[in-house]
Amino acid sequence: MTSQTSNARKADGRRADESSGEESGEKSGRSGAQVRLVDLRRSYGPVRALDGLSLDVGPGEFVALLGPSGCGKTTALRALAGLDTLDSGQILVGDRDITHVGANRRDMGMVFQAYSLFPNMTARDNVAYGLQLRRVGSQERRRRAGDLLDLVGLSSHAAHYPHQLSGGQQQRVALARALAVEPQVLLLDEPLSALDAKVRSQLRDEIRRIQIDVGTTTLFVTHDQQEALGVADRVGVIRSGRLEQVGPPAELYDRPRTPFVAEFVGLTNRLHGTAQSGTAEVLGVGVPLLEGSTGSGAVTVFVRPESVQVTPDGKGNGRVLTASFLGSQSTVRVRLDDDTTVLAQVSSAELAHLPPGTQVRVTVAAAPALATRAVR
Amino acid sequence: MTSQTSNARKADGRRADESSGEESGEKSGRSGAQVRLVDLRRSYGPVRALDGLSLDVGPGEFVALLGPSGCGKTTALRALAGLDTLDSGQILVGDRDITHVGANRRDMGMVFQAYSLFPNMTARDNVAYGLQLRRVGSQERRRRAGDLLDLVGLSSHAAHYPHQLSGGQQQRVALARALAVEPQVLLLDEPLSALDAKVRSQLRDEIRRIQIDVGTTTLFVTHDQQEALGVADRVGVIRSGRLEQVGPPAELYDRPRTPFVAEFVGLTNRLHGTAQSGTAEVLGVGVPLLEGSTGSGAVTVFVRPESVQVTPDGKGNGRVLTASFLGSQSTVRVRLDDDTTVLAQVSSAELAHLPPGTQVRVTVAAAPALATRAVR
Amino acid sequence: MAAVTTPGERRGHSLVRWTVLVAVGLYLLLPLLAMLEFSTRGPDSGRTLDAWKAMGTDSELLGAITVSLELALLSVAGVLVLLVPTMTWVHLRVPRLRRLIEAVCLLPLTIPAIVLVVGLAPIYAWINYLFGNSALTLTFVYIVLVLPYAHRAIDAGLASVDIVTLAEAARSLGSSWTRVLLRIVVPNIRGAITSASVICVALVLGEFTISSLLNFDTLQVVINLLGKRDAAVSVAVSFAALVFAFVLLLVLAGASRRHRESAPQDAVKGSVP
Amino acid sequence: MAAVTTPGERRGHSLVRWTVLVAVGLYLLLPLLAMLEFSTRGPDSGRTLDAWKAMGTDSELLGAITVSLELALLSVAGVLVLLVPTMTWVHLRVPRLRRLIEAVCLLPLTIPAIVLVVGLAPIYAWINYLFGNSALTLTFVYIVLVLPYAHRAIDAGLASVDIVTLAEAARSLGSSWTRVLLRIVVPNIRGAITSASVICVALVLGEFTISSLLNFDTLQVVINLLGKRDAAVSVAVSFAALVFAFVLLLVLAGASRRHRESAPQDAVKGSVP
Repeated sequence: MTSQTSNARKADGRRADESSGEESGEKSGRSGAQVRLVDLRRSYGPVRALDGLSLDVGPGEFVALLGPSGCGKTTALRALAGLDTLDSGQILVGDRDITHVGANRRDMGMVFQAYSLFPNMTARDNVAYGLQLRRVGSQERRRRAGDLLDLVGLSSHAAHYPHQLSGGQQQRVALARALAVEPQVLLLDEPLSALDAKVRSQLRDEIRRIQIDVGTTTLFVTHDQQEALGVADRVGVIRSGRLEQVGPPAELYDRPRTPFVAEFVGLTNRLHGTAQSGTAEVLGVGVPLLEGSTGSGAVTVFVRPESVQVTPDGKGNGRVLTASFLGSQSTVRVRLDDDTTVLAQVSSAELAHLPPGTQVRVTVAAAPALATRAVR
Repeated sequence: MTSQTSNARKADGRRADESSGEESGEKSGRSGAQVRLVDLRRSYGPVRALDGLSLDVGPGEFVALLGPSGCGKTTALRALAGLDTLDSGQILVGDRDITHVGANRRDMGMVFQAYSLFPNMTARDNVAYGLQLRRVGSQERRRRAGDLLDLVGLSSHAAHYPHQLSGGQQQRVALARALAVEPQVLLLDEPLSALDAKVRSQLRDEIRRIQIDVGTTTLFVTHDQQEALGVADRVGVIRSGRLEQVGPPAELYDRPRTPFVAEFVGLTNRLHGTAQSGTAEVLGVGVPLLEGSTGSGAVTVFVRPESVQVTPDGKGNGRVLTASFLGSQSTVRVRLDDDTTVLAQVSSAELAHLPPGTQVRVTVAAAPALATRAVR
Repeated sequence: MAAVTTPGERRGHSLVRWTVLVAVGLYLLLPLLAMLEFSTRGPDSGRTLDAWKAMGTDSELLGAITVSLELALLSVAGVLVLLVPTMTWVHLRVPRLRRLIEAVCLLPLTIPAIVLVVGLAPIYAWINYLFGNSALTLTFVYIVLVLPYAHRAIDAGLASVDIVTLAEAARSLGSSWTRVLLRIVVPNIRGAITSASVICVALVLGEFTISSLLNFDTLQVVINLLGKRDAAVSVAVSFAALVFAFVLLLVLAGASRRHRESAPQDAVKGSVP
Repeated sequence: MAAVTTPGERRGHSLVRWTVLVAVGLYLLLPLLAMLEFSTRGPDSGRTLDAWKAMGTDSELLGAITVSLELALLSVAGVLVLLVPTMTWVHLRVPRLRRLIEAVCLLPLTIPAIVLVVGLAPIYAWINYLFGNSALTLTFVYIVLVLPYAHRAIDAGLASVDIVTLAEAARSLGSSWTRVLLRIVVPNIRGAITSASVICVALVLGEFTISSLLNFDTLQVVINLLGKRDAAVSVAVSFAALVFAFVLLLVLAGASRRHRESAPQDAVKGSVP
């Protein structure tokens, strides 16, 4: 992963050269800082929002913190920004301990969920605000604000006020504003959650492109696993104030270490099986088990929809409940004879043969899966 | 499509028998009504919310109205419910013209976007409210409210107040409440838009399952194309108060008739090409053109991400901007040498070879596509 | 702000906070303390509760209390019957009239009492002719005076629940407009109705200028008369009225604090149920 | 409700709507009309503008107008300096104190003027000793009286923008708390500050009881005195003050109507840009 990251930053240098010549020297100088969160703890009354969270983020790395609401991911980000207080723990950026530094002297750029632009200022003045506080001259301010609006593709909207911008445009300006002060760390607190699905996925890719461009170390908090997987170098899954698993997207998806990760990252079916010496028999197929699985006895096996195979069969072991066309891929939900419901991914061509009510045979692929002791 | 629908309803009869024996007679009696919207018009000042919208919905059919916000889809639904007034046009349910009937005598069940449960009543009382208005006895009311809460899987929450329920649970209760009065038509006004992505897709499939069960004619308004495609028998794309195209999900996706439909339903790339006698040359590949395409000259061709092929190639015609792992499938965004940006769907295995900055060769599959006269 | 608050900083914050609170508190409480002191002044700079004891025995005073309470109840009933259906209707059916209704209801705020009285005098000549010269006819003026506060409270109530959607849901289930008002709207703005009532009662019990100038013997008028005979008793009654009003305020605060339980999160599960 | 409104139904709705409006309007306007009628009453049941002409020449009246306007300005300044930083601070840093601040600020609503005066008398003995016996010392009482309204307005202002997020954004960009207050909060609640000021001015110009009982010659007191000498002039002045207050109300309505332009929708495009 580190090699990919440094590749990315090399590519960045090149891209910057192409797009805005005179800025390039500045930009390549701006390399990301290392961030270390050490054993962060924070309680609100009886609730432990952070319960010993530790995380290292490499220079220039893009890490997503993923978890359900209330898991502590936002508290961690806000503590890093200095907007929330900690009970104990340490925050290091580069070699500097900033645990006791005020939010206005932390040198971080933050993008909030929504509506964080100053309504009384134009887009340009919003972007320039941080520079003004740093006593940058008005000519220079104007120029740099212009460059950053250009970077987010909004140079033509510099004179617009926030209420004249769409949600997606507002978040672009917020991103430009956060980057204008050339922060050591960029913090993104669910910046896409208030947007429409299509704008969301477009802006997600754009944030990633810009981050590769400028090379700032970035933390991205989200509750949406698609977003986290699609954008980050590494994803940390947080649960009840602790890090449950951290790793590159593909690793989390293919080799989840706990049932929580298996269910929270991607869609998963819970199927009954019987385990023996590293293999579980599920629907008549032997499935190799991942590290951390329960090795013997009755188990619940976590199987991805794309590992479930469904074929029409009058003597099959299930019946289609619903069939959903989703474009390039589709899904069917099947009720098995033992009353469990299974979600399977099928090609849209197969879908035509699987209308609701069809009797089908369901099997699984022999892809490695996680298993835990069966509950019932 | 009609055959699939009637299949679905046959399946329904069977399912109802299995699940709640004594109710089944009643349920199969409750077949959906035919709905006809004829040339609906409605202006708000200079804005034409409905501009001659006509639509026929078959008995028991599930039709989704899809469009961007402000396109008139909600106005159409509300006019059908009697909650908005029309300037002209006619609404027929079964053989009855209800254009001039009050909202409280239309016999429709409606589920709203959110927060429509009566906060001062329990879930059971909410579901029973419509029955109470119809002077159903209190014993019978209680029984039927219980049956419907059972149908949406919330029988254990009957005594809860709305503020004690999650968003998804509230919408389930709202669905039960709408179905309790055994309406001729079920209207769903963006019922999932306030929910989290995962709850949304679960509830979407559940709504479909229940609709197949009870067989009520259903109109579903949404701005989310995934939702519309995944749940409906037919989807109507609405733009500026008119129906742009209506058809089964796969037809809209594979054979869009206008650029608007191509771009609004599913993700689409706009690529430059040259058309001649029903074929367009795009990135060196001959792509057959769909009906309604511009047949000759410089054209813009609308190509799905899954029809774009990307392979690493040091002498290729593009460079990877961002790579997004999305689980079973992934996407890369590539900037071509002519500065257009292309989104391609790739398998997650290929993704490892396509980090940002990689030089790649981009080609397209020869799947039929829509083309329009190039703008620039 | 530091991420980990040091004890010194915490102390600093508390200091600022408490200074502000104490300053504001003193500013408002000093008059009350002065009243308490005055009403318990005995002869030879001693303390006595004579003034407080006298309160229960003065028949004129008791009569005034009765009249003021009756006035309070009538005003509450009147203002609710006037505002709740009107505002609900405007809210649901003609939202563009909301601004107008608000402006009309705020008007009395800017009309000084003396102006009202001068303008009302001729009207009260008729009213007294029609209804007799009862203090209860003050109800009409008090309803006007209470309008701004009652409007605010009910408007906030209507805004706090999505009354439009609730009404539409009830309509589509077959409910008539009357049922929508009584079964859906009223139960869900109960807190706001309580607020409006409490403010109304407090204002009516405290009103002096108009009843005095129109020569009706309401509580405050009698307190003032008493004040000329026995200042200590007058201040004691005022203090009692104030405490009563304060209790009402607490009721109001309590009413608006209801319904605070938090809703559960959607269970986040990737697995198929 | 029919889906297509028939002309008859439309007429029905308008009728209900206009009946309600006219009834409420009459209820509030009758006093005003009575005033206008009274102030232009001439000898022999004719009409005259003498009372209106007399307004500009009475030096006592002009002096009272000056004093009342000065009081209004001082009260506005005082209440803003007291409330804006305090409420901002509470909003941003100690939200759990919001209820307390609200309760404290609402208190004056329930304290009748007469009670205030009785309690204030001893305090005013000191104040007059310290600041001299100027009517401007009334500012202190007026600030208390205005608190509930000013609090409402500023609270609504702070609630209408997400001041917490804006302040956090400014802080993370390097802004000090003072700058947050002056550069971020104040410009974004300008409408609310205008409302608070206008209500404050209207209330000060209309206040009678306290200034009368404390023997200060403010506008309403002089109007009342005039009324005993020449009722017509008194009513004319009242009417003028009322119109002035009404204009202020319109300013308030206008201020709260700003920033109403609609934001554009996100371009809905499936194509890659």
